[in-house]
Formats: sequence, structure tokens, C-alpha cells
Amino acid sequence: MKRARAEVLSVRRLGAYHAITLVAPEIAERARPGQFISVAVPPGRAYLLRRPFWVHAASRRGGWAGTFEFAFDVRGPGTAWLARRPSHTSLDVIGPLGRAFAYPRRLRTCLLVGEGHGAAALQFLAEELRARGRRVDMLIGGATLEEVFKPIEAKRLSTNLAIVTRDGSLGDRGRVIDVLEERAARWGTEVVYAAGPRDVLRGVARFCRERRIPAQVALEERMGCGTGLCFGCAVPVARTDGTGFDHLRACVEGPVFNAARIVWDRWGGTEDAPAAPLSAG
Amino acid sequence: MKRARAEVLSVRRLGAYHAITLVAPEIAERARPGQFISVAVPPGRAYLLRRPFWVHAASRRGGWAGTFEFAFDVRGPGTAWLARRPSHTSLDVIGPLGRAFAYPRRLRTCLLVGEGHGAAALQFLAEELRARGRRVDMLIGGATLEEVFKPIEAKRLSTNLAIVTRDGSLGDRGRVIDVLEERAARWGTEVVYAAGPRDVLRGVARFCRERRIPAQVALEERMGCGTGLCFGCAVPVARTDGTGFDHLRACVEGPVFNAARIVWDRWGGTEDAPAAPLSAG
Amino acid sequence: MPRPLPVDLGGLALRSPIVVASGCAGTGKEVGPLLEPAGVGALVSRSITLAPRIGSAGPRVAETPSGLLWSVGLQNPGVAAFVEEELPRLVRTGVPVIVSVTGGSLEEFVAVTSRVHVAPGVVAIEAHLDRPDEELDRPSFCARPERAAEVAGAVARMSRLPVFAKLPCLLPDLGDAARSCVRAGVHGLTVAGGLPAMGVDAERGRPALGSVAGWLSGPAIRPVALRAVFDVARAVPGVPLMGGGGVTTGPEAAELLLAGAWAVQVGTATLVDPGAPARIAEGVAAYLGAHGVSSPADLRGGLRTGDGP
Amino acid sequence: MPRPLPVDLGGLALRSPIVVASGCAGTGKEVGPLLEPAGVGALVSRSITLAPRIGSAGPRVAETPSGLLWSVGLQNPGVAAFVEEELPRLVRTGVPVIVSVTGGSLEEFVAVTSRVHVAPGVVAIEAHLDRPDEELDRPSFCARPERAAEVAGAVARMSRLPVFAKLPCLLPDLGDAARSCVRAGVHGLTVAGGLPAMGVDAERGRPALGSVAGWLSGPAIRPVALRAVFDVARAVPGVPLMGGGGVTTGPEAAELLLAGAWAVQVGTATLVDPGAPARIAEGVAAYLGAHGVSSPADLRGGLRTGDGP
Ligand SMILES: Cc1cc2nc3c(=O)[nH]c(=O)nc-3n(C[C@H](O)[C@H](O)[C@H](O)COP(=O)(O)OP(=O)(O)OC[C@H]3O[C@@H](n4cnc5c(N)ncnc54)[C@H](O)[C@@H]3O)c2cc1C
Ligand SMILES: Cc1cc2nc3c(=O)[nH]c(=O)nc-3n(C[C@H](O)[C@H](O)[C@H](O)COP(=O)(O)OP(=O)(O)OC[C@H]3O[C@@H](n4cnc5c(N)ncnc54)[C@H](O)[C@@H]3O)c2cc1C
Ligand SMILES: Cc1cc2nc3c(=O)[nH]c(=O)nc-3n(C[C@H](O)[C@H](O)[C@H](O)COP(=O)(O)O)c2cc1C
Ligand SMILES: Cc1cc2nc3c(=O)[nH]c(=O)nc-3n(C[C@H](O)[C@H](O)[C@H](O)COP(=O)(O)O)c2cc1C
Ligand code: FES
Ligand code: FES
Repeated sequence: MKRARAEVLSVRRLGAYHAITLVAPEIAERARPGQFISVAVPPGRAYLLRRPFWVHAASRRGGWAGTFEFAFDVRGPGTAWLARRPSHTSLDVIGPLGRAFAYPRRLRTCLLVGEGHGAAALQFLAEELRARGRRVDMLIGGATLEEVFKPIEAKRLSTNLAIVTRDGSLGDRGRVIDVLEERAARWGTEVVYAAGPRDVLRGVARFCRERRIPAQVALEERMGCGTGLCFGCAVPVARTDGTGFDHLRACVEGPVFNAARIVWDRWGGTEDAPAAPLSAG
Repeated sequence: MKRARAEVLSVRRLGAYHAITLVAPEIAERARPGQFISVAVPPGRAYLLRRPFWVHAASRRGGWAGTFEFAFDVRGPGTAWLARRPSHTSLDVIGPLGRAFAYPRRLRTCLLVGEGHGAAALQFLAEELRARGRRVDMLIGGATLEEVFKPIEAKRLSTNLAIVTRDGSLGDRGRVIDVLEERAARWGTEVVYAAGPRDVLRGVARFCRERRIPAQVALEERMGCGTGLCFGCAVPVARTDGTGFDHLRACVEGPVFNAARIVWDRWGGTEDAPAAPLSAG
Repeated sequence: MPRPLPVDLGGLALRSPIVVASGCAGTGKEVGPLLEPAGVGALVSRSITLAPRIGSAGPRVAETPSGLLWSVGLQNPGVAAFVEEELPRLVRTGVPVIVSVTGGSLEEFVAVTSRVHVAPGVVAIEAHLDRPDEELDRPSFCARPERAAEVAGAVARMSRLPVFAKLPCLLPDLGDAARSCVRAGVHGLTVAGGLPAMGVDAERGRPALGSVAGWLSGPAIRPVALRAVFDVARAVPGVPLMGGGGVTTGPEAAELLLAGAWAVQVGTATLVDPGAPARIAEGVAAYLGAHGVSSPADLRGGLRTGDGP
Repeated sequence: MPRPLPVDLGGLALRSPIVVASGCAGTGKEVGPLLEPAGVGALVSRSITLAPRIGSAGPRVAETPSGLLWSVGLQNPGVAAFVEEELPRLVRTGVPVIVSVTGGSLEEFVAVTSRVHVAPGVVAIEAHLDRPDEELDRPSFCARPERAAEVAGAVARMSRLPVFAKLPCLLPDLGDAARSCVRAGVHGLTVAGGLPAMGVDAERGRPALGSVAGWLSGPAIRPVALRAVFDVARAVPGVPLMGGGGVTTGPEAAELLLAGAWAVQVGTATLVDPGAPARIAEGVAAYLGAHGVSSPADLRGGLRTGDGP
């Protein structure tokens, strides 16, 4: 984990997302897929906490050596501020943070399942898996065409690709979970990696448990520090001895977890289905 | 008192100050010298309160009809934010607020004494006094040449002008209080108006009481609302029956007060001499 | 046109659930139409004592992170002048008036109430109890639930109008205090108020306020107010409850309603923007519309605290 | 080179007046050099109970205006595993370690203390008293000064190390509680801690935290912490006092020292920036230099509260 005042090389729009490239060799050289960075917000605001983002790409060699990239959708004040950063200003960044995805030792056919900005983490993983001679299939989704993260890049990175959108504006209509079973069967998936909202990860975990396919999920939980200091990012993970569960910290013991060990019923997550209507009492 | 979403016509530097011209006919038409306006700060910041500023100029006629101007020095986050406003954005402004200076009925020779940004309020007054056929003399000061507010304008507005700076970079070296006695005598001052830091106003009040010269001071006290709702801007003013004092609100019963009635020993004010060194216990 | 948002505080009908908090409504002649009376359910007067009080030395306000630190020292003209001059002006604003009564002794509370409850145009009384108890030499009437209840009960017995006991947001025994006040006969409760606080000007080595000690209000304290309202609503279900602390928008007011408030008081936000109470009421209406809820009362206490999403 | 800023807390010598607050220092293996140990006077461990605790359900944190709302539910491995695994790692960071002990009963406090005070590398004990009193079924040991003192006194008698009683910032009887704890034999006091609070997600009609109730920390609460430290410093002059709540800069730490703290705890700011404690210490040094004061102790309680400027 390093801290850097990183220069903003560029802020680009990518459909519904923004992508920021930063110059920070000490972070870029160390970052692996599934890890994240945290960005400090400006002083004088009514909000305080660093904002965590997946590392989407990191260049260790070549013309862009020492840079890395993250991508985000504008949700609230922090991401709105980031989206307006001019080039050549700097950001206070800590990273890389957390445990990366583990690469499979023997299994060769990998399926990467992502919805929304989660696909950003998976494309970094796809690069690394391919570099290790694994076959990469991808199943990515979003609410609309704009919310499918870098579909052309996904095409480039995968042997088989399926895209779904809720409104059918790109690929099949639906959610990634709806087509997972069929694609995994068709493509002979041996191992699954997933990133996305809670319900996607949970659906992936259920499917993989039933089929006894090993699965790793990169999850998002609200964070106080992102560095392991505060125990604010608890994820309930079953004990190996079967006596219940412990709360592990997403920021240091995660954010990548073995999907089979998460106690999904006890994990709130930060995001889920549309808000249920309110009713009194 | 009106509220306006006022368009920023321009933000200009004036020495150490910034001046903002706003389009707000409902405020510009009503504003009189000694009154102030309050500007809302942007949402999402760690600070909340409106910032109060003297009306420096208001155009009721001519090409600039419906505009008014205020000037400020950058002190903290609110004024720093204001100094960076681009033209054609808008500000949420309430005004005009408070009681204006009263014009003398019979007396003809007016001396306007100001230090720092207080001079902004006095130049508006000078215009109005001259329009009413009074003679205007001015005594203005600042720490340095840059902090003397619009000296050329002061020259234009006054029959006699004295400028003092603490470092002697413009006019005599010293503070306005140091030369008040001599100038008032030389110029035959009949009535005094003052605006500036606490010690200046207090010095003016003492001098005028001794000489039995009527004096009005426009003072600055921290404000919660600026509209009279909160009683946050208390100024101790002697009761006319001699039984003690009451706390009057600077924002509605002031900010212009009869100097002779302020109980100076009980008024903290917002500003005074440089911080005294600290010592324990 | 904003949709009407009537609420019924146990018989006290208000046209909007948004109420201007005590000490933030002026004396009736200041902001005029900027307050937008039609959107406001009621206003609470500054707290009134028996004799006039000149209040604290300045500075009386200072900014803190997302907060307002203040100490007015209960500046007020005393109940006689208030009833004669200020109250009629408040009534003429067209906003229903709740009078805040306070004192340093039980007798003072009762004496002030006796002058106020018969004055024309007053709809309710709020007893501001988080004040030094001069009789028993305690920092606050609220330091002991029994004492808060004793005073609130005496005010309630004196008054022909509904009485709300105003309790602070931070007491180890807040639920007890609420129950005791209700048993003592108050009509309802207000849970709101600044937190005890102070400021230091490190540059000058001096307190930020002339009175040294003061109170903290504004958005900074909203999470504390939410918790207090939630706890009191559970302690005394069915009792009219006004909550307040740091509310600046409609959804934030809805948070307090969900936590159990029947109406929401708005103080600091009114100082920043006299139109805030009416704007917040519109925001509540918009929130209700978006969530398919027909009245603020249907939101009340509707927080889903069960397990799971 | 930052100037050295040693402080002496009644015999407990620290190299800097800035201390990392309990629950914000991790387990000794997380941030490594980012904490900049040389600038930090001490760190307080998370609060340790007798048995392991899995802590609250998530979400455990939420942002509020200038504040952090949290509920960790005292997740900790229990004193045995703590002494064996976590404590040695904390000690190896090179920052002097104060262990925070807590419990639901007097016996639990004493039992935890008995295991901790003999462990190598610990310089002091902090008794976290603002916890539900399961024995007497009260919301907090601090609800009554006598009870806080009883527990703090028992910890102090058990320990061979200096014991600080940690009291919350908001109690009607805070001065009494401080005096009682000192009479009961504690070495010093910590006045800090989150304020009871909660959050509501109005969009979903749900509490913001899995545990519903939580605590508020960060800049929002600084004015409340200042007041509490000021009051306690006057109640028990001469007693070592750590203050904390919302400090993020050197001048803000100086505010607490002026109000009467001997050392300043930094929690939330450490979460945002692990280098904050060291940076704040440098800021204190710069402040002292600018004001011609030679040591933090010379600032202590130096607030000029007299009349006039
Ligand atoms: C490990 C990790 C990786 C992430 N990677 C990405 C990414 O690559 N791209 C992207 O767009 N978003 C990502 N997120 C979510 C992103 O951090 C939030 O959308 C962002 O912080 C929102 O900040 P805001 O001020 O715009 O919105 P607000 O909603 O105002 O944020 C308020 C608070 O809630 C937290 N928060 C809000 N949404 C989330 C969330 N989904 N997960 C965790 N905390 C949240 C914020 O950090 C902040 O503390 C990631 C979150 C985590 C935990
Ligand atoms: C009636 C009146 C008229 C004023 N006219 C002018 C003017 O024409 N030009 C100008 O430069 N300044 C003027 N001031 C002072 C100006 O309001 C402050 O400098 C400004 O609000 C500082 O805001 P900030 O965020 O930059 O600084 P900060 O110091 O961060 O302000 C923090 C808080 O303190 C208050 N405050 C700070 N300084 C003062 C002060 N001197 N008087 C009152 N409150 C203060 C602010 O309003 C704010 O609430 C006037 C003040 C008053 C009361
Ligand atoms: C300047 C000011 C003066 C106040 N005066 C009183 C008062 O006289 N009596 C009272 O009960 N509350 C008083 N309050 C407290 C408010 O009524 C309200 O309970 C508190 O400020 C919290 O709400 P807010 O955060 O919306 O301001 C005052 C608040 C402010 C800001
Ligand atoms: C995430 C978190 C966990 C905390 N855990 C504890 C704890 O276990 N024991 C304790 O005494 N205080 C705990 N605290 C309170 C801090 O020690 C500190 O007193 C409080 O947060 C106020 O300081 P701050 O505003 O600088 O954070 C915790 C605070 C936070 C933010
Ligand atoms: S966010 Fe603080 S420990 Fe993970
Ligand atoms: S600033 Fe609120 S009454 Fe004057």
C-alpha cells in the first residue's frame, strides 16, 4: 500500500462512465486485478471519506508505464467532483488496496461475470488471465447500452462474449444472472470470477455452489478507511470449522472473496434491487 | 428586503480586493449607503452561513441600471469561493439589509473615515452626500497600498482626502486614527461617518464624543442570519434612560449606529488588533 | 401548486408538518413574505422568561463544520412586553404560533405560562426544559427525568392549550424523561435543540463566543437528533412528537418522520434561508408523491428495522 | 525536521501529544509506514472484551455532514487472542500502546485488565465506560457518576499501569463523573468518543446502519468535544486529560490543548489519512512556533476567558 499525489493525465467519458488515468508508478507497478485504490475528497466539503474504486488497468511497461486507470459512474458528490477534475491537477490516492483475484492453477476456462462498473475490475483480470494462457469468456451487463462498460474492449479480451441489458438496447434483454446457466454450460466454464451489485454476486454464488464451480467475487461494501484500520467494511464469512461466521474486512481480507464462504443472508451490501415501496408501521 | 438569484456580471480585482457586480434590480433600486447584502454559499460545503457585504455601489439609472456592486478581501472559504465565481453564473442574494446611514439635515461638512474594506460602504455614501449638496472629506487607510480601497475613486469623490498606510507605501505612515484629530480640525468637520475594524470605530467614537461631533458608525458583527431572525449579531447600545444597555441586532437595528450610544467596552466585534501572544494559565 | 400536507398532532391541526424552531423565527416583523407562510405549519417563538433578559455578550455565533455554534442567552423582552408587542406581530404573520416558555424555577415556568396561554392567537405552548435549574442548582432541568416531568407537568396543568415538553437530544435517560413528562400530563414532546458545545479561536487563544459555552445546531447534529427522535418515539408511542435538528431538505425531514416524528422543526436552515421551511415542506410533498404515500402521518415511524433488505 | 513535542501525562511520557484514538488504529499490520510512527505519541487499541465478539451487522459506516456514523459493535478477538497475536504486532509498530478495555460488567472490565496490564509493551490502559451496563441494565456505565467511578476504580486497582477512564462528551453530570473517577483512583481521563446517533436512508425507508443505532465522530462533533474537555479540565485540574473528537489539523488540536487537554486523540482523521496524526503533530509544532510557546504543556488550559479582548 502506497500513498501518492498522483497527477491526473486524463478524464474521459466512456458511455455512462468516466475514466481517470493517473500517474503513480508506485501504485501502478504493484496493482493486480481485484485490488482497489482510494481517492481523497477535497477539503472544506461536508463529506470526508476517501472514495474506493477498482483498478481498471495498470501499465507497468511501455509508453504509459507508471500509470493506472479507474472508472466510475457519477453517484453523489464525490464522484461528481472527480468527473470534473481537470488534467494536470493531482489526486491524493492510496493503493493498491485489498487482496487480488487468485489465478487458477489448473483450470483453464474462465468466465468473468460483471454488471455495471464491476466490469472495470474484470477487464484488468481478463488481461492477466490471458497473459497466463487461460481462456477468458465474458458475460457483462448494464441497465442500458451506455451502462455496459467498454463492450468493444470486452470483445477484444474474450474468446466468447455475451452482453445483456435490462432494456435490450445492446445484446439480450435481461440481467447477467438470467443467462449465466446457459452460457456457462455452452462454454464449458471451469471457474467463475464476478464483480457487480449484491444480487448479481449472490446469484453467481448460488449457481456456482450448485454446479460445484469455484467462484471468486469482488464485492463492494461501505468503507470507513479502506486501509484496515476501522473494521467498518465487515463481510460475514463462514468459519472453516462450520461453527458460524466471522466478520472479515472487505478492504484487507477482501474485497475478493471465495463466493462459497460468504453468508449471503447476513450481508447487506451497498446496493440491491430498486427501493421497495414504503409503508407505515 | 428582497431575495434574488442574481447574475454575476463581473468579478474584478481591485488591489487587495475583489469586486463583484450583480444584476438584481429589486435590490439595486432599494439599496442605500450603510446597508448590506448577504450571499449564500454553495451547498455541500462544511460551512453554511450567508456572507454579509456592504453595498459598495448601486445603479438605479443609466446603462448599469439594476446592478449593484460589493467588494471584499479574501479571508476564508466563503470569500475564496466568491473570488472564483465566473461571470454569468448566479448568486443567491438577500438585500438590502439593515439600516442605512442617516444624512445630516443641517450640517454640511462631512468627514468619512474608513479603513480596509469599510471604505467600500463609504464611497457609496460619498456619492449620495454629494448628490445632496454636502461637502465630503475622506480619510482612508489600509495596511499597504494594495489595501487602500480605490484611492482614485476616493480622490474623485472628496473635497479633501487623506490616505494613510501602516507601512507608508501610500500617503502618511500610520492608521486613520492617528491623523483624525488633525484633519478634522483642519477641514472643519461637522459630522463623521466611519466604517472599519473595531479599533478604528472605537477611536472615532471617542474622538467625536470629546469634540461633540455627531458620528455614525457602520459596524461588522458576526451574523447567523442577517435578517433579524436569530439575535446572533448583538451590539450593546446604551438605553436612552441611562439605566444600562440593551443588545440590538446589527442586522436590523444596525449595522449603522450612533457612535455615542455604543457601549464599546462590552462590544467584542469581529476584528481587532493583531493577536496577543498566548501564555499559559 | 404544492399539495397540502395537513398533520394532526393529537388534535392540534397544522397545515404542514414543517415548523420553524424556537429562536429562529424573529419577532414577526423581519422577513415578511420571504418566510412563505402558506407552506409553514407553525412557528415557535423565542423562549420567553418572566423578566426581560439582555442575553449573552457577543460574539454570539460562530461557524463550525456543517454546524452553527450559538449562544443568545435567552435574550427576550419578558413575558409582559412579549404578550403586548411581539406576540400580536407574530400572530399577524399568518403562521400559527407556538410560544416557547422557560425559566430558572418551576414558578417562573408557571408564571410565564399563565400569561401566555390566554393570549389570542397562540395554538400551543412549548416548555424549553434544557435550562439551568436555579432552584436545585443543577446544570439542566433535564438532568433528572423526575424534575423535567415535575416542571412540564406544572406547565401542562396551568395551560388551557396543548403543551409540548422540549427535551434535548442527548440524555442517558431520554426515554425515561419522555415517559415521565407524558405521565405528568404533557400533550406532546419536542425532541430537538442544540448540543452543549463551545468554540476556540486558536489564533487569539480565546473562546469563539462571548459567553464561552454555547450550543451546536445545524446539519452536523442531524444524526444525533434522528437517534433521539427514534428512541423517544419508541418510548412513548402514540404521543405527538416534534423532532428537529439539522434538517435542510424534504428528504431529510422525511428521515425524521420515518424515525417517528409527527412534525419537524427547522431552525438553522431558516436562518440561512427564510424560505427554507416552505421549501422543505414542498420537498416532503415531492418525497411522498415519489413513494406513493398519501400523508406525512403514513410515513410516521415507518422505518423498516427488521433483518435483511 | 519536526521539533520534538514531548508531553508528560503525570509520569507517562509521550514523544508527541497526538494519540491515535481507540478503534482507529487497526491491528498493527495494516498501514505500516503510512502511520509515520515517529510523529505519534501513542495509539489506543480497539476496545477489548473477555470473549471474542463478531461485532455488528453491516453496513457499519455512513457519511453524515462533516461526520462519520459508525457501529462496529466492539468486534474483537477477545483478550486472550488479543494478548497473544494482536498486541505484539501493535507493539512492533514502534508506537507506544495504550490498551482499551471494556465489558458489560464490572467483573469483565477487571478480568480483561488483569490479562492486559502485565503484557509486554503496554504503557497504559484506557477503560471504555460508555457501554451498556448489563449488570444494572442501564444504557451506559456512565449514566450514573457513581457507577462509572466504581468500574473505573476497580480497573485502576487491578492495574499496575496508569489507567485513563474514557468518558463520553455528553453527560449532564460530566464534571461529577470525572471527579468521581479521579476519587476512585484513576490516573487520568479521556474525554472523547462518538455521540449516540443514527442514520436513515429515506430512499429505501431503512436505517443507514445494520445495527440501527450508531455513533457520530469526525469534525461535526468537535465543538461538543471542546466543551466537554473544557468542563472536565475545570472539574479536575491537575489530572492528566486526553481529549478528542473531530480533530483534523494542528490548530484544531491546539484548540483542545487550550481548552485543557494534555494530549489529543485523533480517530476519524486517521481513517481518512493514516498520516494525519503525524501531520497534526507537525501542525501543533508549527502553531507553537508561531505563537512563541515552547511546549504543548504551556498551552494547556491557556484559553483567555476573561472579559474583553
Ligand atoms: C472496493 C470498492 C470498489 C469500487 N469500485 C468502483 C468502481 O470501480 N467504479 C465505481 O463507479 N464505483 C466503485 N465503487 C463504488 C464507489 O466507491 C461509490 O460509488 C462512490 O464512493 C460514491 O461516492 P459519491 O460521493 O459519488 O456518492 P455517495 O453516495 O454520496 O457516497 C456516500 C458514501 O457512500 C459510499 N458509497 C456509496 N456507494 C457505494 C458503493 N456502491 N460501495 C461502497 N461504498 C459506497 C461512498 O464511498 C461514500 O462514503 C467501489 C466501491 C468499493 C467498496
Ligand atoms: C454588515 C457586514 C458587512 C460586511 N461587509 C464586508 C465588505 O464589504 N467586504 C468584506 O470584505 N467583508 C465584509 N464583511 C466581512 C465579511 O462578511 C467576512 O469577511 C466574510 O463573511 C468572511 O467569510 P469567509 O468564509 O471568507 O471567512 P471565514 O473567516 O471563514 O468566515 C467564517 C464566518 O465568520 C464570519 N465572519 C468572518 N469575518 C467576519 C467579519 N469581519 N464580520 C462579520 N462576520 C465575519 C463569516 O460570515 C462566517 O460566518 C462584512 C461583515 C458584516 C457583518
Ligand atoms: C440562534 C438560535 C437561537 C435559539 N434559541 C432557542 C430558544 O430560545 N429556545 C429554544 O428552545 N431553542 C432555541 N434554539 C434551538 C432551536 O429551536 C433548535 O431546537 C435547534 O437549533 C436544532 O435545530 P436546527 O439544527 O434545525 O437549528 C435556538 C437555535 C438557534 C440556532
Ligand atoms: C470506526 C470507529 C471505531 C471506534 N471504536 C472504538 C472502540 O472500540 N472503543 C472506543 O473507546 N472508542 C472507539 N471509537 C471512538 C474513537 O476512539 C473516538 O473517541 C471518536 O471517534 C471521536 O474522535 P474522532 O472524531 O477523532 O474520531 C471508534 C471510532 C470509530 C470512528
Ligand atoms: S474500511 Fe476500515 S477496515 Fe475496511
Ligand atoms: S444575524 Fe440573525 S438577528 Fe442579526
